[in-house]
Amino acid sequence: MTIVIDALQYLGYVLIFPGFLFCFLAGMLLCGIDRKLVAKMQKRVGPPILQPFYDFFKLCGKETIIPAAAERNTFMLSPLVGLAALVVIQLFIPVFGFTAFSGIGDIIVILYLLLVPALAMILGGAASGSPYAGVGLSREMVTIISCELPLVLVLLAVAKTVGGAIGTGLCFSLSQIAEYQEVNGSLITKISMLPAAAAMLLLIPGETGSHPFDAAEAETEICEGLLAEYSGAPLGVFKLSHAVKMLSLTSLFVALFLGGLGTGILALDAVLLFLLCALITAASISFVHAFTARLKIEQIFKYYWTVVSLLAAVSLALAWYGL
Amino acid sequence: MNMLGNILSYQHFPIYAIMALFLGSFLIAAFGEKRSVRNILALLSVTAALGFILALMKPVVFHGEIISYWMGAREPAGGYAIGIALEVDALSFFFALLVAVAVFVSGVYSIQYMNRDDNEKEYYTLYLLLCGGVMGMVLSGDLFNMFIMVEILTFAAVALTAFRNTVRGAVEAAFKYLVVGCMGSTCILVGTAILYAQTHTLNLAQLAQLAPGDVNTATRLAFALLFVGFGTKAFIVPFHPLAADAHGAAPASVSVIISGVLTKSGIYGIIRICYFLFQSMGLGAMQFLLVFIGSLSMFVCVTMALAQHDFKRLLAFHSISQIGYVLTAVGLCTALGVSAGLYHAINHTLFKGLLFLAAGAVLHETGTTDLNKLGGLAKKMPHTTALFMVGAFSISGVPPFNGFASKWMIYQASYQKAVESGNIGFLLVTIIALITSVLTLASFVKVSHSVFFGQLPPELANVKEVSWGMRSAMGIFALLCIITGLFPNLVTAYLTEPAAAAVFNVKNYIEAMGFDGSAAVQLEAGGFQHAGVWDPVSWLLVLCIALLAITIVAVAGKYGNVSRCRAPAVENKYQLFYGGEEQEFSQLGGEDLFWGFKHNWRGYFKFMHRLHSGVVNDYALWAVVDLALVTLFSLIVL
Amino acid sequence: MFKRLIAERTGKSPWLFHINAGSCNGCDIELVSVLTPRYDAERLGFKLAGSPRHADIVVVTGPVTKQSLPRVLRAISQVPEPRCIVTMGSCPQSGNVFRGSYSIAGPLSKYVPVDVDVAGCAPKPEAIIDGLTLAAKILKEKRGRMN
Amino acid sequence: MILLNYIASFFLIGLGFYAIVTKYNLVKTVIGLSIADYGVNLLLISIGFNPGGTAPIFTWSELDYNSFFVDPVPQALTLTSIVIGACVTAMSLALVIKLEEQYGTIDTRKIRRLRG
Amino acid sequence: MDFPFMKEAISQLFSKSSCAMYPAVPSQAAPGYRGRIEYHPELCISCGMCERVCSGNAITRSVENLEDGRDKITLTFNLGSCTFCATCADFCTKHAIEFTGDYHMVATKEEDLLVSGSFIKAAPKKKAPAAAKTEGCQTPAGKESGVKPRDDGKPVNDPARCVYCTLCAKKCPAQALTVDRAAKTWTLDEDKCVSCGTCAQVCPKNCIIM
Repeated sequence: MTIVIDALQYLGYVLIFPGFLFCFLAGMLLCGIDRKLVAKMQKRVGPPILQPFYDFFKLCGKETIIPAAAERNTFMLSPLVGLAALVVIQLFIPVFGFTAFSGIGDIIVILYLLLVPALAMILGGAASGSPYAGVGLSREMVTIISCELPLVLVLLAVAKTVGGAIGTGLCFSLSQIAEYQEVNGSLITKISMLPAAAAMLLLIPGETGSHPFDAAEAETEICEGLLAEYSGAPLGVFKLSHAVKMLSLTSLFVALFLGGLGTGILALDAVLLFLLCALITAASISFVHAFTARLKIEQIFKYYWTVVSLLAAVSLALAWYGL
Repeated sequence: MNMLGNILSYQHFPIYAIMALFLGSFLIAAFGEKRSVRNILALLSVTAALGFILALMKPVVFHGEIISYWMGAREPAGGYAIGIALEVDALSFFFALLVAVAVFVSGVYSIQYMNRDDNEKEYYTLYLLLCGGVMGMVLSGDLFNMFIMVEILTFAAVALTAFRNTVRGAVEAAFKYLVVGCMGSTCILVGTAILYAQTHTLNLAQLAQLAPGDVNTATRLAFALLFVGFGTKAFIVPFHPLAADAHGAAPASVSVIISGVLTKSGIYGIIRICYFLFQSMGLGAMQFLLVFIGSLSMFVCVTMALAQHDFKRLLAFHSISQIGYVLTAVGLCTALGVSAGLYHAINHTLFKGLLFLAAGAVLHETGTTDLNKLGGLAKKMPHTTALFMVGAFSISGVPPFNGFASKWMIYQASYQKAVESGNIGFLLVTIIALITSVLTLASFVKVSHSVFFGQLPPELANVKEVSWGMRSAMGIFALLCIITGLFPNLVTAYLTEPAAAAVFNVKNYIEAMGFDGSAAVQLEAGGFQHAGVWDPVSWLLVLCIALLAITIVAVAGKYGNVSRCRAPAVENKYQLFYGGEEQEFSQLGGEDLFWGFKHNWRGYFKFMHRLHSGVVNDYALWAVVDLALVTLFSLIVL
Repeated sequence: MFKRLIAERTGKSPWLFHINAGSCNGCDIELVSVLTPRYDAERLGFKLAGSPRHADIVVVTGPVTKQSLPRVLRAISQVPEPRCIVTMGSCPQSGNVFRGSYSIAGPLSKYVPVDVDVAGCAPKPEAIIDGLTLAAKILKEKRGRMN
Repeated sequence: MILLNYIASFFLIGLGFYAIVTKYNLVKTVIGLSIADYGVNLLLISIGFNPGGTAPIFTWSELDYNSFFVDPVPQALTLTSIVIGACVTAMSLALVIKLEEQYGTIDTRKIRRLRG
Repeated sequence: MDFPFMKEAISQLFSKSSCAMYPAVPSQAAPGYRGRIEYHPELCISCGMCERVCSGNAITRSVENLEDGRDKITLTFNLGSCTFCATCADFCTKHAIEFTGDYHMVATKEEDLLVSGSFIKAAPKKKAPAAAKTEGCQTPAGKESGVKPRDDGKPVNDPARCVYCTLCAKKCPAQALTVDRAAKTWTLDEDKCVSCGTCAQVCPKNCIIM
């Protein structure tokens, strides 16, 4: 009997909170808030906050054209796999004190899982056979490489800080990091973590492929690159994935640096998480979007491997010497 | 009856396994004129080898026994080992298992892969000779025997590299390999001779017993020579160009053996000399050597691979990059590190074997491995594509495939080491390993785009899927990739941890052969604890549930509102969007990808391109310089 | 439920694909100005898409020259259903000052059914917004008919 | 005497490696390999040499603690090594012939289709 | 790195948008905007000038002969072909064509973009029956008119057909012609005239003879 209840509970985690439904609603809302804020900063009115929902439902109603040159199964399946991987990431990330699945993954798993949605998109695009997708794939991969170094440095810095504090040397477990912050307050209050947090903020738009770093999906030059041949529902799923990715990365930020703010009540925590995510989205994605022009791909690479990596490395060095 | 029982005792199985392969080789040379006879003989010998090795699992792994076997029952006399010995501890068994599995699968694959070549008889003769050489090398308990086996496998590998001598550069590659390989072999022999002069024995166990008391200039020199010698076999930097040349030219089934197994025998040799023979020389300094060369191999080769546009050459560079992972992890000298390194060795054999077989399948059907000429094969060869993707995901460390599990352990091991020793160098190793991993992913994205996805060139319109035999060989590897990825705990518990324990238990190794092991330096192996958690089965379950839920919603939400081209002629609607132009063939070549990355590193890539000049003298010079540096290092630092 | 949700939302997020069929760029600039802060068509859900596969509304400007005609038709056929075709400015509707030229294949309505014409040379952004909202309405009807 | 052997053997090995590194002629490369091999053979045989020892040919009954003979093991090693050396030479010369056929030259600087 | 609009981005977040909010808030076209054509048939004299100067061929004129001998003349302006250059309005002596500020020229059918108007032209006076009979411009000038061409090659006006549209005066490169619309006079300054024939060419009624 208890097994059934447990199974149902876990199913609930996967499907409702913090799984699929939460990802869908919160991600889309974040995306809407982002679009609204960017519009505001550009002195526009902007779309309604629910606009991403409209877009998604509209796309679901459209015809899905599979080009004759495409490999059908990969083309159709990869959006779903990418979305599923994102939902799973969200399950790993603790919501303050609460973690749905603490026992099956840690920071490095998340580091790799973050590759999966991008990979799904790359494979889907490659399977479409479009030359635009080829260019997009190349750029997307370079963007991933660019973000990888600073992200690794940030995660190692956090692992060292928490590990050093709880006495295991290093700590890759996200739930332990969350627990540590529950007891000792947010990591962002530490001096050594400030550059890391800043680096992470700069990383979020790159990882999500948001504006100045969206060379891979440049709609004006390479016809949205990887997505050039997608239409209808699969495209909608990709748009949803993009929204959920924003949620995942921002809530990863919350989990890494802003833990310990939780109230202990799950519903309140969820709302708080969402609000913090929206705040981080505003600060990192929307704000940068509003006043920058799209970077060239080699500029993205240079930027991430110099400025952002340097920030993260400073943080790691500070953490290393126990500051 | 008793005699039969004696013959079938597992004590004899190691030599049976070696003999099965050599005997198969000789029998094919003698009677292999007919194809059926040849195939049956080859299959029998590889199956027998696999069977004998698997049968050793029970005593060696479960009972922790160390099998010592004296050829001709010539036990040591007067405290000195005169006879030739085989000694199988968990480490040897581990590598032998790798060899047996890879040889078996590659043998199955060969039967249909090689059916368009002539001189098949010679192929199988050399192939089994190569396999026997590797098997003999990892099971041998005698340093000179190891040298003999190394020579056998080098010759067989060189001959097989040049086997398709009409392939562009095959003979050239074979010659380069022969020259540098023989320099390496010479180094091993000189090292062996010097050790013999010092200790008057060639038995590994006895060498391990005697070496600790006797660390002088000569043994240091011997260490350097042996290290470089086995290094050439493992193709670690600076010998990586040879690997690239040889793999590119050799038939795919041979590349599997060269990359999956031959390089591992080099790693085996390095583990034996570092951890067994010379462990008293101070592992701390040796650690630096191993980790430095490992990280260098890891990084240099992955960047070289990014610049390649030949499928097999690219895989070859990746193979050395992965060997770099193994070497780095093994060099960390912790239980976790060695275990992780060995785990990665298994995985490398499996996924690189799979990838080479997929490359071979592509070559078999299309006749080329040039990434700029291929594309869109996913529509023609769906199974090969799926199997290739499994391999590509594994090598790039995408969860839940096996590459992830072992890389995860390697990261933890190196970072743990960094934290524990306070040495920031190991931190750098962790970072390099992580970056290498993502660069690996990048180059496999490149391969998958320019071979299997993208557009189908018009001249490849008649390509067909490869035969069942080849697909099933790949399937075995793919299945093993998934299994080792999904059950890392089983793999570590039954394969890598016993082997890692064997690495740290030199005393047992010496005593099993009947020598006094009390002088051996006992390393602190210790247990290890994972700093994070990784449970692939639950993860996969969660992913499946999520995927299922999404799929159900998708199907309910008219995801299937699909229209696709049914008519043979492609209507406008189903053509690709080309800014309005009519669809034409415009596949993005493999070379042109990742410009943004290469542009920033153009100086580095130019430098590397100049360095890999293709002139055999340069490679020989690298070997000599490497030898000089390692010698200097071992004389000064160790 | 999904069907209704989809049908309701279709009109609220029309994405545009803009084809220049030999235009003088006047209309193109006006179309861009519709997306500027001053007019901000995004608040009505309009967005410029990069590929016809993403689009709902195809906006054609220019007199449809003989060179561009097959390309225009191909791009339009690649837009998934339901789709809506809007001609912008006088050129695609009649040829305008280029009418009768040796290189003109227009008007567009000879080849594909055009849903909305926005007259003007070039149309005022407000007129474009009018036209696009009308197109969005037609789109919604078309979607409703698909069910 | 023995020291001279050691010096000579290492000199030969060095000479062989030097030839491999500096000579651009394939045949000279092969010769370099052979020279290095002879050096190793000389080293091996010198290691086993005991001044004044007899040939190591005994039956069990003849063998006692006073027998003084040169070490037989390095001799066995040397024999093996000579065989291997012959193999190397044969194999590499075969490859040189093939290379000459395919490239029309035996200059190593021109045999570099595989590079980068 | 320099981000010139960073401050603006923040300050605009808290300021009102500069958006025109068009469909909700109706907007007027700027004065002088040339929008939808308004045609006043009651003013039109069917001189045909507009049709001739229209670069987009947007104006068509159709004539319907009524039973009582009068003609019903219909001018149709196709907004879908118009460049809104307003040359027709400029040339219209009667101000029968007007460009309004209405920019809502959106249609789902092509007919919605047509502006047309018709009027009934009174039967021509008996004084010049020939002109009435040869309605339109087909007849070569001067053949049946009462005026004879001058010997020196300078233009002559046929007052019977002239509508005093002043086009000839506008086009005359030497400014030798003076036309008074109100007084219905047509005078030629013979000293200035260069006998180029532009006036005869541009005359919509073909009433200038050379």
